[in-house]
Amino acid sequence: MKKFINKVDNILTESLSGFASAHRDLVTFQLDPNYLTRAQKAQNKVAIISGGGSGHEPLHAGYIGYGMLDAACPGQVFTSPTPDQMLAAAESVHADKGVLFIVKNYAGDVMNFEMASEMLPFEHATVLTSDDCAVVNSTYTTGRRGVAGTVIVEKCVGSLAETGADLASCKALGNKVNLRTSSIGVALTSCTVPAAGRATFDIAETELEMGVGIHGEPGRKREQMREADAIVNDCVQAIVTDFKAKNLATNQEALLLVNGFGATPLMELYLIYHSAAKLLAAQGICITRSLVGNYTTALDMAGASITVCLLDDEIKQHWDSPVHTPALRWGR
Amino acid sequence: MKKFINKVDNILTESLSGFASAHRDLVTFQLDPNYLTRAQKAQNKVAIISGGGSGHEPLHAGYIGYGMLDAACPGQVFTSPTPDQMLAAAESVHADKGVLFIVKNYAGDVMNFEMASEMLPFEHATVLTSDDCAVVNSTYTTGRRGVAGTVIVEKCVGSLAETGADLASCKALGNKVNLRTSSIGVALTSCTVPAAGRATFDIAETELEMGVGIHGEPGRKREQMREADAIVNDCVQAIVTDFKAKNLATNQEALLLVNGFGATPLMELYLIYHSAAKLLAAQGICITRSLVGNYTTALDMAGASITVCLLDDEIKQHWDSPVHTPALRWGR
Amino acid sequence: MMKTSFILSASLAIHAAIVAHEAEIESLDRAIGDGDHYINMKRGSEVIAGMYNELLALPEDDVLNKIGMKLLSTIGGASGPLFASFFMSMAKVTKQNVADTPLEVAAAFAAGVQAIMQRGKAQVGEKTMLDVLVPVSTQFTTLAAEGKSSIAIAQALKQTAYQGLESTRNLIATKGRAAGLGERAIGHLDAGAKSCQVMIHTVCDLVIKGAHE
Amino acid sequence: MMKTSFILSASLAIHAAIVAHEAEIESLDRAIGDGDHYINMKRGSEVIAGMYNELLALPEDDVLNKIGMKLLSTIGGASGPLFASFFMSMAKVTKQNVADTPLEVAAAFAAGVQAIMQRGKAQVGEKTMLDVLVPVSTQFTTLAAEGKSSIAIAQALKQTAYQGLESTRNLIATKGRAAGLGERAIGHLDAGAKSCQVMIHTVCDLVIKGAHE
Ligand SMILES: Nc1ncnc2c1ncn2[C@@H]1O[C@H](COP(=O)(O)OP(=O)(O)O)[C@@H](O)[C@H]1O
Ligand SMILES: Nc1ncnc2c1ncn2[C@@H]1O[C@H](COP(=O)(O)OP(=O)(O)O)[C@@H](O)[C@H]1O
Ligand SMILES: [Mg+2]
Ligand SMILES: [Mg+2]
Ligand SMILES: [Mg+2]
Ligand SMILES: [Mg+2]
Repeated sequence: MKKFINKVDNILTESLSGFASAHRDLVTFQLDPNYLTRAQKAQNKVAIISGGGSGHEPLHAGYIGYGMLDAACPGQVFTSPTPDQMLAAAESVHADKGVLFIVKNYAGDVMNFEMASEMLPFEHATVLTSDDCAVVNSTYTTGRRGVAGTVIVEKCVGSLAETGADLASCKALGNKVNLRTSSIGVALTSCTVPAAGRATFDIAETELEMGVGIHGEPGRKREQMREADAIVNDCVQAIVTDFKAKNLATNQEALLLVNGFGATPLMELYLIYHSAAKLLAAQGICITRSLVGNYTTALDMAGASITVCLLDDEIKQHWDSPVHTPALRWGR
Repeated sequence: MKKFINKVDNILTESLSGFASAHRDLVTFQLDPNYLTRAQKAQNKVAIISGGGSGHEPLHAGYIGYGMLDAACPGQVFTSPTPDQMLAAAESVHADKGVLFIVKNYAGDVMNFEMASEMLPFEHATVLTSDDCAVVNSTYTTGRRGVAGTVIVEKCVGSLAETGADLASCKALGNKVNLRTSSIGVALTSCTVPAAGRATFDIAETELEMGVGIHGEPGRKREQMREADAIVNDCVQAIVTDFKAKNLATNQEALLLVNGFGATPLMELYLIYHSAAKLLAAQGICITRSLVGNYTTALDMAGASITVCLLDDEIKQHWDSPVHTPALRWGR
Repeated sequence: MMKTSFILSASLAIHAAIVAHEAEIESLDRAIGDGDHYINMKRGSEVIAGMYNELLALPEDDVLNKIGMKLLSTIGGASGPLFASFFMSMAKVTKQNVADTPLEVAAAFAAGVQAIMQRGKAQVGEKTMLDVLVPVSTQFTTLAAEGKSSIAIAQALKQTAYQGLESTRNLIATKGRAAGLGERAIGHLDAGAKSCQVMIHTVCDLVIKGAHE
Repeated sequence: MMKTSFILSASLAIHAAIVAHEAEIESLDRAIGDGDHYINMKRGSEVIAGMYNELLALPEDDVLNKIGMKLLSTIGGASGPLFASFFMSMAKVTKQNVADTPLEVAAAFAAGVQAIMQRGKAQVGEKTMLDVLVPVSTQFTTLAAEGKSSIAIAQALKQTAYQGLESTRNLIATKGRAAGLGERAIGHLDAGAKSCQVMIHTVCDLVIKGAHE
């Protein structure tokens, strides 16, 4: 394992300190329990809080700021944060209109946010994101995982909250965006968790992992490496099948997010975008909003995920509205 | 080599097509000769054009748009573009106030832009960027290389051009920013040029390359891998020494750019930022502007560079001014 | 039986045992999870071991509750809230009824396991720590009700824990991260089940050793 | 001597020779450059080979100039403008004075090399293609002035090109990408020098073969 680190135990605090210092106009970092908030507390709005294991940067702390999150709770690498972090963050950003937690659907995240919610002394609600369509047999399991689509949920809900909307409306929009969003990921290499010091899985030069999450868990299937169009086609089919299974009409406008897992260059991400947009168009899905880059990563994994969000007027409005965070910024 | 590609020969056009389609509100892509321009031609300003080998994305096409470039000419991977691209781009974006080429100082780029300049039928000038302080013995060579500092030059010159300033002023500001900017890079792994199909150099788990450029060329020195603070300290010392050699006072405000080469996660880049800001402060350099992320990459190389730009009021003004490009956006 | 001093000795022994099993626990979560379970268990058990002096003078239920609260804010992940719920629930039962006899301890343990099931919404057979904890709890209660000695119970439970662990090998996971893997999880033991087996083994050994002294 | 048909045969032979030397050329630029020199040479020589029919009926100077222009817009990198300048400059000399005798060809070649030196602002000894081209050019002129036969000249130049290539091995680079490497460049041949040696070798063989036919 070769990484820019000092002591493994200090990675998080050193990195978060650097983050907070580089973006001190936007965010403030509190240590022990760890959480980050906007530098200027927002008033008269639902407080939007997210969190999860670290290693997915810029998720979630990179999305703190106007039009998106009020606070984020970073856990250890790939490990859900703990309830005391969420309580402290909620206490700090709560502005009398309640607290909305945006939580990726993993056992650990769900349980920790649940325990925090049970202790929370004010109005609150939770949106669970579950956009990963890789795990098909979902009745079998605790449900699908939340992956890169979470960024779209956070953007839209954050935008609505900024208008002064109430907690129930924010939650409803979050659920709607989540329902209309479907993702699938492909890994070409494993990532290396710093504390483990070695790759989570081994993979040959001729193989890929189809349907991976964002934690270096093996995917649904080990497959042969093949050309980009063939890989992307399988991803697009999985997404379209998922929309159909949810009875969502696919002949409509959509947002296409091509997300890098951390070690895949932009050149390849745009090539994937090119391929995906073409294949989606052939299915009647017309891409009118785009995001390409590293938005929900898995440390140093080479790979990418494709996310499609079926737009409607409300989602478009909240996607387009101004946002000003370290990792997503437009309109101001 | 595992990459998301179809045919090696088509990578560039497929990727650039994806890029242009994802950002069609901002850029337009012309094929054969290849160049990209703003989607809406700007009037009454010096046309700012850059270009260079591909593989450094988002450099340069990602910086096309309001407040930065008017056009960019992408060459083959790590290979300078050709004069016909530059001529066609200049022809397309020229708006009667002349053309300024911003060129990274490499033999190939310099000669190709030079030949284009010799054929250009209108007023033009060139700013050569040479911020890389790794090659110490510079009298020996054709001069230092242009690396990530180029982004700062493009941002500031682009901002000035937007005010209607003339060619000479734009060139002068570019030269000033370049003079006051110093960079050095460290690679932990090689990159893999797609057409070559294998890593440009081999490197052990216990080694790093100090003073690399952005093309997978070996650096100045193969060194032992060590903790981040020690690596960053050597980088900061090289930069400070460089400023002193240029007779630049270092007890002033500066911009700190921590740039990833493509495969290094944000978590590590922010850790480097944390370390660098501290070490620079100890040298009297106070960081008041920051940029952390993949801004000038070397395909899929793991590694990072540190760039410091000594600010003055003019540079600050042009760094802070609004910019709206695919890869850099603020203020609008 | 479950005195503060015993709980604290157990916490030290558990920390040592977790560290001793680093390679096994780590590789299991790496194979079908996300590779952090060992680190999580180490972080948790280390912090509790470090509370030794602070807890020494406190009553049993307080000790258990403080352990639960501390694990909740230390471990994170899936195992954090689960182990926290275990201890906090044991504490509640112990407060109402000091756990002195094996039957009382078994009841407290059962309450802890119940809390894990509720928090995780899981059952036996889903390839989780419950595949160790539930059979151990059932047998604990049975043997204690039959009036078996602590030492006999401890010996039996080591065996049961091991069988529970082995039972996870051929299961498809339907809870936790391995649930995304479908059939690929078959053939691998569950990491959380492994650390539970290690902890139960360790505590049972402590009981056996204590009874012999 | 330098008829259009010869130039075009040479362009086909050069393309084949470059491809045949892929591994050597590629690994040299990978060792102390950026690894693209083979790809650049292949792209350039392939495009020129493909212009065969289009160029066949044109006069020599036109052919040379068209080759130069095409290389300029095809190769890129450092070698693109250098080889382009070489051919465009040869074309100019050839236009003024059709290169028929060895001396005339040597003069055109010298003008080409001169153009490379001007464009690249480089001299012999900087670890570039010039370490092959300059001694070859000098000797070409000398031998032609001495009235040596084409075949004798070709045989000698192959040797000189090879020596020039070898001379780059122990140099520190002061031009091109390897200039960033300092002493680390020592021990490696220059990639551009290698492809020039290969091309000169190929063209000389063609001359020798043609003279024997
Ligand atoms: N819903 C659940 N109920 C019971 N145990 C669970 C549940 N989900 C996960 N586990 C247990 O937690 C273990 C994983 O813990 P850990 O690796 O620390 O957390 P994470 O899965 O968040 O990375 C699994 O091996 C499994 O035994
Ligand atoms: N200034 C120069 N003068 C002469 N030859 C040069 C000069 N700079 C580079 N070269 C030659 O060009 C070769 C590299 O060509 P190539 O790899 O195609 O371009 P790049 O260096 O831009 O990647 C070097 O090996 C060297 O022989
Ligand atoms: Mg985890
Ligand atoms: Mg090159
Ligand atoms: Mg885990
Ligand atoms: Mg090269």
